[in-house]
Order: sequence, then C-alpha cells, then structure tokens
Amino acid sequence: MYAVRKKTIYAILLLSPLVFIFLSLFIGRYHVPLPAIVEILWCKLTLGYCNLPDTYVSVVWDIRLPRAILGALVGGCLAISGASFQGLFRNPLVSSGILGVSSGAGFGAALAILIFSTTSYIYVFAFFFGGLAVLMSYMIGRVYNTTPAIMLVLGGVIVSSVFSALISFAKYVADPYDQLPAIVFWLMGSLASARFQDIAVAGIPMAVGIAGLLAIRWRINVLSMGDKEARSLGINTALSKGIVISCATLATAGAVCVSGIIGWVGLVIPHIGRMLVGNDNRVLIPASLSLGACFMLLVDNLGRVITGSEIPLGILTAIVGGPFFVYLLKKTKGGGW
Amino acid sequence: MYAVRKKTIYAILLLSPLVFIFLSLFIGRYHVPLPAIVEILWCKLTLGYCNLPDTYVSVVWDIRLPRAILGALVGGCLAISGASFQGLFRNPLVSSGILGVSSGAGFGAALAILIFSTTSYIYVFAFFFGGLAVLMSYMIGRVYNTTPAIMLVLGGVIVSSVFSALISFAKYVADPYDQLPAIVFWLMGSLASARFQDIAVAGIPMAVGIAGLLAIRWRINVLSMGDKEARSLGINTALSKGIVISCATLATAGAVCVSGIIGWVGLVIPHIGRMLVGNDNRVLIPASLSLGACFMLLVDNLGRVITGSEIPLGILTAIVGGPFFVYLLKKTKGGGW
Amino acid sequence: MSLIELKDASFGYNQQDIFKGISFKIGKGEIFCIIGPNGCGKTTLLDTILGILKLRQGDVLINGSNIQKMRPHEIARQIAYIPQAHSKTFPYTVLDVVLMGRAAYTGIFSSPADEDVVIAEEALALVGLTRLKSRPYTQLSGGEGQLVMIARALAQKTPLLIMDEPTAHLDFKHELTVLETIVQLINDTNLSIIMATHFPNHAFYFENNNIKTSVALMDQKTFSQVGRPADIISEENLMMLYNINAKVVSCHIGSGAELKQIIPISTIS
Amino acid sequence: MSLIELKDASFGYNQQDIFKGISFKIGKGEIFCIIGPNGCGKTTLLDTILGILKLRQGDVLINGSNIQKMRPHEIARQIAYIPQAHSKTFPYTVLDVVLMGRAAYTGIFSSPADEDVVIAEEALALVGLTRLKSRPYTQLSGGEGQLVMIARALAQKTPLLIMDEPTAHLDFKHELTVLETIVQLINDTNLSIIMATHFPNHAFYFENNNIKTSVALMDQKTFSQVGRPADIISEENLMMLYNINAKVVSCHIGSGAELKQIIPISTIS
Amino acid sequence: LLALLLVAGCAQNNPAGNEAGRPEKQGAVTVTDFIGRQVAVPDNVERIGCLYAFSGHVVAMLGRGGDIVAVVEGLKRDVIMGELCPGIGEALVPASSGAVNVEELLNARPDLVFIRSETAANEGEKAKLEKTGIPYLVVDYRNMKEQMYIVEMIGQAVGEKERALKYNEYYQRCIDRVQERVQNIPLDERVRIYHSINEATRTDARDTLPADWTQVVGAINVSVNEELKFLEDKYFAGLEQILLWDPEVIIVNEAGVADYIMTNTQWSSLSAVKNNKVYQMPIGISRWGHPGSLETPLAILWTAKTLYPDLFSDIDLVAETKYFYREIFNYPISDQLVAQVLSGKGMRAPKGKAN
Ligand SMILES: Nc1ncnc2c1ncn2[C@@H]1O[C@H](COP(=O)(O)OP(=O)(O)OP(=O)(O)O)[C@@H](O)[C@H]1O
Ligand SMILES: Nc1ncnc2c1ncn2[C@@H]1O[C@H](COP(=O)(O)OP(=O)(O)OP(=O)(O)O)[C@@H](O)[C@H]1O
Ligand SMILES: [Mg+2]
Ligand SMILES: [Mg+2]
Repeated sequence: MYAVRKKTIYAILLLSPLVFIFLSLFIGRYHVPLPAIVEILWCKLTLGYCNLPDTYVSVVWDIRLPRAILGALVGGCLAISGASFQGLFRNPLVSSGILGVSSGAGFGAALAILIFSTTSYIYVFAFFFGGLAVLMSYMIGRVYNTTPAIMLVLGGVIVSSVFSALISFAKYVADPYDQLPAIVFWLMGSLASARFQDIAVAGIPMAVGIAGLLAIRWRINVLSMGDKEARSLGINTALSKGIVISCATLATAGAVCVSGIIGWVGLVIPHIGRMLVGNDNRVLIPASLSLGACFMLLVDNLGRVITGSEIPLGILTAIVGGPFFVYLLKKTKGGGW
Repeated sequence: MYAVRKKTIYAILLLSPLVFIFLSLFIGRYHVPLPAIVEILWCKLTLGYCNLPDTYVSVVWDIRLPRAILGALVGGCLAISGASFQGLFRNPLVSSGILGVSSGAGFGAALAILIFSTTSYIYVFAFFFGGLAVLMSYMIGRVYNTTPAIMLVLGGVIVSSVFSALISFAKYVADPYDQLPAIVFWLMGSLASARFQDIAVAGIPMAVGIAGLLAIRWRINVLSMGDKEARSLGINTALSKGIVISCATLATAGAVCVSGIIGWVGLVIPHIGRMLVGNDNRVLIPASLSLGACFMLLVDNLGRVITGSEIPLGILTAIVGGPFFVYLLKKTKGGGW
Repeated sequence: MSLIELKDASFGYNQQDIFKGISFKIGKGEIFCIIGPNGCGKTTLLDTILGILKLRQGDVLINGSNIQKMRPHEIARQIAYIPQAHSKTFPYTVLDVVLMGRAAYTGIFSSPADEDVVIAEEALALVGLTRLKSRPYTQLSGGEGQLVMIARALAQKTPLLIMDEPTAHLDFKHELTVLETIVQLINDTNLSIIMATHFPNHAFYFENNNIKTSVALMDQKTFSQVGRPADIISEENLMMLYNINAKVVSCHIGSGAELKQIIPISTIS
Repeated sequence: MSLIELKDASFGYNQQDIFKGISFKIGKGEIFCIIGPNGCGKTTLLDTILGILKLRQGDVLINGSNIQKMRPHEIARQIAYIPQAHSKTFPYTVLDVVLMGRAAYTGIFSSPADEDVVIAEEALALVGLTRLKSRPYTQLSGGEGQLVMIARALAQKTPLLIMDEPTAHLDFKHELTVLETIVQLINDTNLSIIMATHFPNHAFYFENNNIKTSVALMDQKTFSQVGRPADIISEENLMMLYNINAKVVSCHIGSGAELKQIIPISTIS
Repeated sequence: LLALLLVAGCAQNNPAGNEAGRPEKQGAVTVTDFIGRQVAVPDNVERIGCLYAFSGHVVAMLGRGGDIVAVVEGLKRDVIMGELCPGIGEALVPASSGAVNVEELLNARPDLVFIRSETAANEGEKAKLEKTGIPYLVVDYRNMKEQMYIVEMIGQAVGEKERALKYNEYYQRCIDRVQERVQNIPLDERVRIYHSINEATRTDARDTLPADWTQVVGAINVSVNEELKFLEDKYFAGLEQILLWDPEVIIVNEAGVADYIMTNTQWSSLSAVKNNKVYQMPIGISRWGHPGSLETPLAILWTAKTLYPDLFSDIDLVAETKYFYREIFNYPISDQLVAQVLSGKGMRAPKGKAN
C-alpha cells in the first residue's frame, strides 16, 4: 500500500510539470487555433512538414515551447537548490542564491559583455564566476570549522554582496550605449527571450544539477543532522556537501543565466513543499522541483496573458505566491514545522 | 576593575561615532580651510555670526554636518535593528529588513509618489507601510504558535517579497517620465542630499527606535533563550517582542526613508560586533550601533575622497566591508561563534 | 493556604489527552516527586503548571491566585524552572546565562544590577561552577550545562522550584551536590519543589533527610498513586508502573541511619 | 587482534590538554565502561575515537587499521555512535531518523532500500517505539528521543557501539530494556561496546550477566584505574574519584544470584 | 477648458495629419539602423510599432501618428501625443523595459517596429523578432548628428523622408543660427551652466546628447567631462561638487525642481541661486533638451536666449515654438498651449487618465 502511494506521488510530481508545459502552448496573446497547435506539435515531433501559417509555427514551436521548457527548468532549479541548501545548512531561511552564485553569475555575464562587447562568452563567464563565488564562500566558511554551516552562509552573504557591488561597478564603467544596455537586459533576465539554443547551453548544467540533487537527496536528510552526526553515520561530509553545493550551483547558475536573479522561488517553494509533503528530502526534493516548475509556468503564463507587455516575473511570483503561502500556512497550521 | 573596563568600552562606543562625525566635516571635494571649519562650528553652535564666505558655511554646516549626522544615524539604526532581530529570532542570518519594513516603506513611498505625484507625503506613507508590513508579518507568524520565530521570519520574507513586488509594480505603472524617476530616485536613496529637515522628520523615529533598543537590550538576551524559557524566566514575551520589533521597525523605517534600501549593514555589522565584543546584547547592541554608525561614515567619507565621483555607497560598503569581515573572521577565528 | 495547587487539570496536544483530572497541592518546604514512564506526560504537566501550555480544563493556583491571571514576572518570582532540554543558540558566557535568572526582578528597560551579579555568582558557586563563569556555555560538557541551568533557577530565588530530571547527565558528586543543596535550601528557606525524575531513590533521599516528601506515580493519563515514598515506592507498584522486577534494599549509612534504595532488576517479558 | 585499540592518545581543544596518554584495547564481545566526573573528557574521548575530533598525538586502530586512514562509511560500518546530546532541526518522522542509521550501507546517490526499512523497523521494535514510527521526532518526550537515537545506532548493525550516557532520560523500564538488549546482542552477535556512563551499576549489571566488562575511571586527564568492575568500583575509588561517600551493597535477585550495587551517600565537604 | 480646446484642435488636425501627408506608394527601401544593420523595409508601411518612446515622437512628428499600432506605456500619457495620434489609446503595449512580447506584437500586425538598443543587445530578443518576420529597426543616438540621422532613418523607413529632412533642416538651422553668434564668445565669457535632469543632482555626462547641445549654445556645461556618480544607469553630481563648479546658470527640466533649488539652504550659496538664475526649461512633447527628447532644436534656441539674452534678442521663442509644432509637427498648437509648453507645466496626463 505504502509503495503504491509513493508511486502515485512520484507520478503526480513527474506529470504535473509536463502537463503545465503542454498547457502553456495554448496560452498567449496571439491566437493560434487549438487544432493547429496540436498539428504543429505532431508534425514537429514526427519531423514532418507543417502545412500551416509560418506565424503559427513560430509562435507555438519557437516561442512558446522553448519558453515553457526553460520556465519549468528555471523554476525547478531554483526550488530544488533552495530546498537542498535549507537541508544542508539546517537553516530554513536559506535560499538558492545564498552562496553567491546568482550575483557571481551576474558579474561574470557583465564582465563578458565588458571585455568582449558581444554576448558570446556570457554563459562561460557566468558559470565560471558563479562557481567562483561559491568557492569563495566555501573558503570563508572554512576559516573556522566548528560551526561551518553558519560561517559558510555568512561567507555567502558577504561574497554575494561583493559581487553585487562589482556588478554595479561593471555597469559604471560600461559603455552606456552598447555594453550597458546589454548588461542591464541580461541582469533583468526574462524567459521571454528563451530560445532552443538556451536550452542546449543552460539546460544541460541545469539538468545535471537537478539529476545530481535528485540522486543525492536522501543524503541531505543525513547531512541535516549536523556534521558530527552525519560523519558518525558514515557520510563523507566534505564530499557529500561538495556534491550538493556543486549541483545546486550548476542548477542555480543555469537558471540565473536564463532568467536573471529571481529570489523568491528558491526560498518559499521549498517551504510550500514542506507543508504539502513534509520534510523528508526523499519526497521534498522532487516535490520542490515539480512545484517550482509548475509555479514558474503558472506565473509566467499569467504574466503573458494579463497584459500585452508581460508583467515582469518577479512581480507576479510574489504577488501570486505570497497569499498562496499564507493560505497554505493557515490550512496546514504550519504543518511542516 | 570590571566596572572600569565596562565604562571604558562604553565611552569608546559613544565617542567614536562623534569623532567620525566631526572628522566628516573636514572631508569633501570642496576645500574649506581647517580653521574656517572650526570657526563655523563655533559660531553656529554659539548662535553667533560667521564672518566667513557663505559657501564655506553652507558646505560645512548645511551639507557636511547633516549628511554626517544622518549617515551615522542610518548606519547605527540598521546595525542595531539587525543585531536585535538576530537575538530575537535566534537566527544569525536575519537582518534589519527581515520583517519587511524596508520594502514596505519603499512601497509606501512609491505609492505616495504615484497618488500625489509630489514628494510631500512620502515620509508618512513610508512609515505607515513599513509598519503595516511588519504587522502583516506578525499576523502570519502567529498563525501557528509553536515555533513562532521561524514562522515570523518566514512571514517577514513573504511580506517583504510581496511589497518588493508591489514596488516593481508601482514602477511598472508609473509614468516613465516623471513618476518613475522620482520613485527610483527615492528608493535608491542618498545621504548626499540630506538636510536638517530630514533629521527632524526621520531622525526622531530613528532616535526613538535606538533608545528603545538600547534600553531593552538585556531583555533580548533572555528572549534569545526561546519563548518557553523566556516566559519561565519571567518575561512577558509578547510585550517584550512587541517593543523590540516596534523599535527596530521605527529605526529601520527611518533609515530607509533617508538612504533607501541598504541590505548589508544590518546583517554583517552585528556579526563584526559579535567577533569584537561577544554575544552579550548588553554590549553587542551599543557596539553594533556604534560600529554601524562609524562604518557608514567611513564608507561615506571614503567614497567622497577617493574620487570626485562619489562611488555609490553600496559598492563601497561591500567592497570595504567584505574583506574586513573576512579579515576579522580569520583573526578571531569566528570568535563570536 | 497551599503554595501551589492543581485542580482537576487536563491537557492534550491534539484531540488525544495527555493527562486528565490531576489534582494536588503542595505547601511550604515540601517536595513533590513525579515518577512515571517515558512519554507519560511529566514534562507536559510541568509546562502546564508553569503556564507555558494552557490547560484544557482545571486550574493552577499559586498562593490561591490563578496562574492564568498572573503576569509572567509574578509567576517567575514564585516558580523557577529547570527544563529537561535546552537548545543553545548564541555562545553567551556561563555567568550571563545564570544572570538571566534575574529577569523577573529587572525592569523591562534595565539590565541586571550589581546585586544581581552577586546573586548569580553565588548560585554558580552553589553548583560548583565558579571556575567556568566566563566560558561560553556552548562549550560545556553535558553535565556542566545541566548545572548551569540549575544555577540559573537558583538565581531566580523563588519559593518554588520545578525541576525536570535535574540530575540527568550529572555524575555522582554533582547529583549529591544538587540533592544536598536542595535539602539545605528547604531547611534554610522553606523552599518547595516539584520534580520529575526517573530515580525513586531521590524521593527516599529526601524522606531520609526529614523533608516532607510526596511521590506521585503518573500513568494512564493520571496520577495512579500519590503518597509517602515509603508507601508508594514498592516493588509491586514499580512492577505495575513499569512492568519490571525491582528490589527495595536498605543499607546502613554513617550514623546508624538506614537508606532505602530501589534497584531495578529485570523487565518482565 | 583487538577490535579497537587506542595508543597513547592525547587531545585538547586549545592549549590545554583535555586528556593525554590514554591507551586501551577491546576485543569482540567486551564492554568497556568509562566513568568519570562531569567535564573530565569522556565525550571528547569518544569523539576522538570516532575520528570526529583529531587526536593531537597517538592513534586509534580499528581491526588494526588507523582510523585516520579509513573512509567515513568504513568507520560507520564498524562503529555506531549514540551521542549525548542531539539538536533537532527538521521534524523528520521517527522512522526516517532511524533509517539514517543505514547511511553507511547506502550508495552516495541512492536512497535506503526496502531491506533497510525492515532493519530500521526491527531496531525501533527492539527499543519499543514501533507505535511512534510516523510521529515527527521533534514532538517526542526526552526519553523517547533518546530511544530513537539508540534505535538508529542499532540499525547501523556494527560490531562496535559507542554510547555516551545512553540511559540518561530513560525510565527504569527502558533503562533495563537497553541493558538487556545490549546483553542479548553481545551474546548473539558478539558485539562490543564502549560506554560513557555515570552509573557504575551498569558495569555490575553486565558483569553479572557474564559479559567481559572493564571499567576505566577517568580523572586528571587520564585513566586513573582500569580493570574488572568488582575490583575498580569500590567505595575507596569512588571517594577518590568524586570526593563522596558511597556504599557498595549486594542484593539477592531471583535465582539466588547476587547483584552488586553502588549507592552514593553524601559528599565529603 | 484646456482639455476641450485640445480636443477641438486635434479634431481639425488629424485627418490632415494622417491622410493628406501620405505620399503615393514607394518602392522598397533599405535603411541602416543605429547598430548598422541593413534592413529592407516594405514599400508601404501602414502599421507601425514604436517600442521606444523617441521613435513614437518622431513618427507622430512625421504625421504618421495615426498609424502607430504598438507603443510603450509612457507614450500614452503624453498630452500632445494624444492629440497627434488619436488611436494611441487603443494601441497595444507589447513591450516593457526592453523585453518584447512578440505574441502581442503579432496581434498588432505592424509592418515595421522600432526598438531600443537594449532589446537589440539581447540575442534571444533578436532571434524572437526575426522569427516573426516583422522588420525591426534599432533606434538610438548619442549626439545631435546621430539624432538627426535616426530621424532621417525613421522618415525613410515610414516613407516620410521629406518631412524628416525638414525637421533636420530646422534642427541644423537652429544649430547654425546659434553657433554663428556664440562662436566668437571667448572661452572665459561663456556662461557656465548646470543642467539638472529630472532630479536636482542628476546631470549630463560626456558623450550624451545634452553634452552635445549645451556645447552648441556656447555654454560651458560644468558636469561634462567630470567624474559623476553613476546609479541605475544615470549620472549624478555631488552637492559639494556643484558648489565647487559654482555654475552661473542652472537650467532644470522638471517642474518643481527649480523651487527646490531656490529654497534649499544647501544650494543657497551658489551664484546662480543668489542671482536668481535658475530656470525651468519648457516641456512640450517631451522635456526639452532631455536625452530622449526630439525638441533639441528648441532647447538650443531657448537655452541660447536664456544665457545670452542680448545676443538673441531677435529670437521670439513663442513664434519659434509655434512654427516648430505647426510646420514640423503639423500640429496647430494654440497660443495658450504654447504658453503652457514654455512654462513647463501640466504637459503630462495624470495617472489613470491616459489618452
Ligand atoms: N509538541 C507535541 N505534540 C504532540 N505530542 C507531543 C508533543 N510533545 C510531546 N508529545 C507527546 O506527549 C507525550 C508526553 O510527553 P512528555 O514530554 O510530557 O513526556 P515525559 O513524561 O516528560 O517523558 P520523558 O520521561 O521521556 O521526558 C509523549 O508521548 C510525547 O510523544
Ligand atoms: N568546544 C569546546 N571548546 C573548549 N572546551 C570544551 C569544548 N567542549 C567541551 N569542552 C570542555 O572540555 C571538557 C571535557 O568535556 P566533555 O564534554 O568531554 O566532558 P564529559 O566527560 O563528557 O562530561 P559530562 O559527563 O558532563 O558529559 C569540559 O571541561 C568542557 O567544558
Ligand atoms: Mg520529560
Ligand atoms: Mg559528556
């Protein structure tokens, strides 16, 4: 019975983002008739030829689909890394960007634009500096190793703020006519400009990060007992933490590359997950992934249809998610806690 | 002996911001001869007449002095509220804006600009919405009362993000030609244009907040033992928490009104304090106040002398403060923890 | 009038009751020991007496006035509490922690005065921890930590002490120190004590020292038996309570006096 | 070859030593009890044996190989640990916590298998907590929490168990259950045990059950005495160790057997 | 009353603006946009998307305001824009802060879109626009020359090159008229000005349009070539820095800022304040002289006259203003409105009452 229930839960968690992605194809300001959408999907997937207006094809296949896929990935990545970090650092107030990866990646991107004046090296630089920021936080955290969790997180806060400052500095020295707009636009981020290429470039690290976190999810339970106990239970804490941090960094950096710095999802979605499925990371981690993806798609779709000029993601995430969180809190009486 | 040491510490804590304020009068792009500065101070304080060029008087008395005083107040307020909240919520990752006061105040200001298209009601609205945000966090935190600290903080995070989103929304609907620049300008905040009027309006709530937190500082020690123990030790936890939260809210809201949303000081300065004087809030709270004030002035002055361009405060805070924090960490081996 | 009185008290976390219909009263200079299996609700009962948890039904009266109507600092001047578990956060010094026992005597906007420091230092001396007074209390051993909590309660200088397994983690020496301190305080200041413990021997110890001692066996959501240690702590009662075989032995101590001890032998399968 | 061996071990947190020059070895099926005053360094010693703290000098050998060279999961398949204090964070269910005992047998990228769940449930049954298995472990009573930690260690299925005051917070019934389980496990599986305890009586209990038991008295930064309980736990030694008066009494249990017990009487001022 | 007047004025004008001014069909043109792209623009552009406010102003000026089908939100708030483009209230808003919602853009069915350089700086945005097949042109400039070029480019693209050239001619003529008289002023007699943009301390940096036009009017713009504080893409000067510059004249482009400066003790020791030389610039379709304003020629005249009243006593700003809006914009501006423009007050529709 238990096994059956578990399977049902996992099936729901797996299917719901797919359903949301599918539904996203039907939503948008431009009217594409339903049968056309289905036909486009069918002929594209079978590599056949679509006898439909070009505009229909490009709206559904080139604009909506990559956006939906990336949206799901981004939401999932932020939520899953947030949940993992919360477990790892035993602090429920920690979120996906806590070790500085977001601002590191942002700075990397700005630097790439500054140096090369083109956008080609952005991803490489963003990942490199995202990783560097995390590494720096890690080094600071290791200065004193009795309560490394707090120090690591504080290290992250410091590194993060230094990189944010460096971003401002990069903007300061950038050429206001070509580099600055590129930096600003990149930092603002937007799923709106998602392309299939982005899935290829940012999607792979995101997928690797997600896969890693899903695989190691039970270890996070054990790690959340604290370093000392985790070691005595047979965990190579340095290694396991390293893997969790690396995977979460990959996932978050990928998400930041696609959609800029979105803070909320990586903190609150895991808590919504806790209220719904409890704290066991075996379920919480996939649940966060799935919830994050669905939530992001929901918000993105809302943003696309409410007005023509796309309400920025950050606005809706909080305005839709905040009350939902409070509702859940009331309903479960803070069940997770 | 102990009492003597304590007095020395308090004397240092009290004097150093005053010294910094005094020194600030000598620093700036405009060259005012040293004797003139002293003379201006003297005749202004004795309400006499200054026989000196107008410009000298207005540089020293109207520009540098209010800026220094407000800078000290802002830094002190952010740091003292951060330290208080960390103690209250037993979580070292909490900062002065945690209950949403900053974004609430920011939203209030934006709303005032939207509605009245002038800046006259800004302070009223900022304080009102800052308080409202905290109240809302408090209500959310009370939904479930077994571990209220976490819930309160999470409530704060939610409310905070909702108000941030509302700020973005206000910007989104504002007229890009006149309202938007006003909103952005206000949010960015700047000590640079601080006037004596601002001290009168924002300085009073800040001073009240500071005084309250200083007075109740020992209670925060007791509150940090957790609700249950604090009650059994004879503390009216609801009342004491209410006072701490109100005072910190007043102080932070005042600071936000003057200088926009500065995140870093309220989180990191208290930790620097912990490393220097330990965790006892009897010393930590005044130390944070003093350190915050000095730090803010230091950064502000540095910014004014390094180049004519006044490198933005945020950049300097992080770039000066970050490495300093790491240095202290290495030196004290994370002593506070 | 009794110092503290429970009338028909009931409590439960959720739908289920943890205990119900418990009544007792304690006068000055008395010790009340609560003995019962793990999870029977001792800690919960103590928390309700302190007003930390709210009774579902019934009343707690201190000196005749209902605890629900008293302000926290009034309660804390009557009752000091030594919790079973304490989760540490900031690394305060040992002295600072003990000083917190003076909160009930300190105005909301003031810090403890020099007299309070003196009282805290005396309390530390009583439990023998003076040498650790400026160590961060997060760096103490388990037993040392427990002693700090006891010192904090003593610094509270109340007529009633509520102790939840105060001697867990303590070595023989410190266990005896604590027991002896209690006896001395009762004799000197007419203190009263409510104590949850897993050691019926403590009750014997107090009785042996001529202190008015009652024992309550807590089981099946209520006090199954209440009375003098000698009557209550019997091999049969322990068998009923825990389903174990135990032996009561007497040994001669010092000046011809006898000390009764209960020794658990084996579980009954 | 002995299961575990300490050679000339020294450790200190700062400049000051906590202990130095400690050596001992334990073979299969043996129990080693460490008794000593609060703060003498028992917990610290156990932490160094586990490799959590690094010895300043000396070596810990498990089955002849140095613990510094072993990987964590290899150590955890040899030694299970029951810590003295555990700080709870997320409200995992009791079963989930016990399941963590299986970490050493679970690949870094996998979750515990169904067999592991079975083992965890058996361990819970051994300590008698099956009925609480899906309760959040943050909502347990003090004793129940301690039993969960014991179950987790049992689920680790190691030849060596290190226990730091395992019976603190336990009632008589559970204390006996734990002791009896230990005896049974030693008889059945040749388990070895290192145990820090404040109850010399535990050592008597094991000796009485025909288990090879040694006792070490820890004091003055080292083991002042090591040997059989009957030799070591004497009134004189306790007086030296704790500065207290104690009595050793014998009582007849069931089938004509005798059980020795040590009873603390009073401190020596 | 004012609103009524405006409505009346516009009712007369619009048909002319939309229909009469339109030339016969023209052949396909290739234009080069700000970032150097060669874009083939369809021969008959009938629906125009203006995703950068400046381009909207230009299109309206060229008499094609009625063809604007997609805008950014800010354009809807402008009083004169509302007059020139009666349909602007219904225009779709497919972009905010640089990001384009192409689906909404497709709904607007534009034949041509003008975008800002932020949008073009992003590969994803470009790719998306290309997928739609709608030709787009990047609109931006950093000095007067480029501004003129961009106006010409827009004119070329929408088939109103002549009118665009007419604007440029006027532009150039204003420059020439002023240059001719100021070029002989010796450096030390040139007026040192401080130009406040929106906020009292926000000002001009080098390589910007205002830096360019303030130079033309023979002023020394104190903030150009100085290091400024840079925040959120804008440049600010420090108070002491301004005191140090001690400009002779302060021109501000936002209503209310002049009062702020005049009444603030911190500014009181400036010569400009003491001598009452703090001037509010006019606001027409945009703030004159603002980096995003196409009324630069008027700003040049106004500033020149303000700084050197003796040299330019013959220039009648009221007449110039009327000429500009009537001839270049083809907008029959009323005398009252001219006065209003020159006083710089009330030129934005209040929030929620967008046209
Ligand atoms: N917050 C809670 N929510 C629900 N049940 C709880 C909570 N806290 C404790 N319990 C349950 O209530 C019962 C009584 O707990 P309590 O802590 O009072 O026991 P106790 O007698 O003190 O036990 P011990 O001797 O082990 O300390 C236990 O079964 C425990 O699991
Ligand atoms: N992190 C630390 N830093 C410095 N000193 C410490 C630290 N942890 C413990 N100590 C000190 O080391 C000594 C030994 O502590 P330990 O916890 O090993 O004692 P113990 O024998 O287990 O005592 P108990 O019986 O009370 O549990 C104590 O005096 C304690 O105060
Ligand atoms: Mg208990
Ligand atoms: Mg110990």
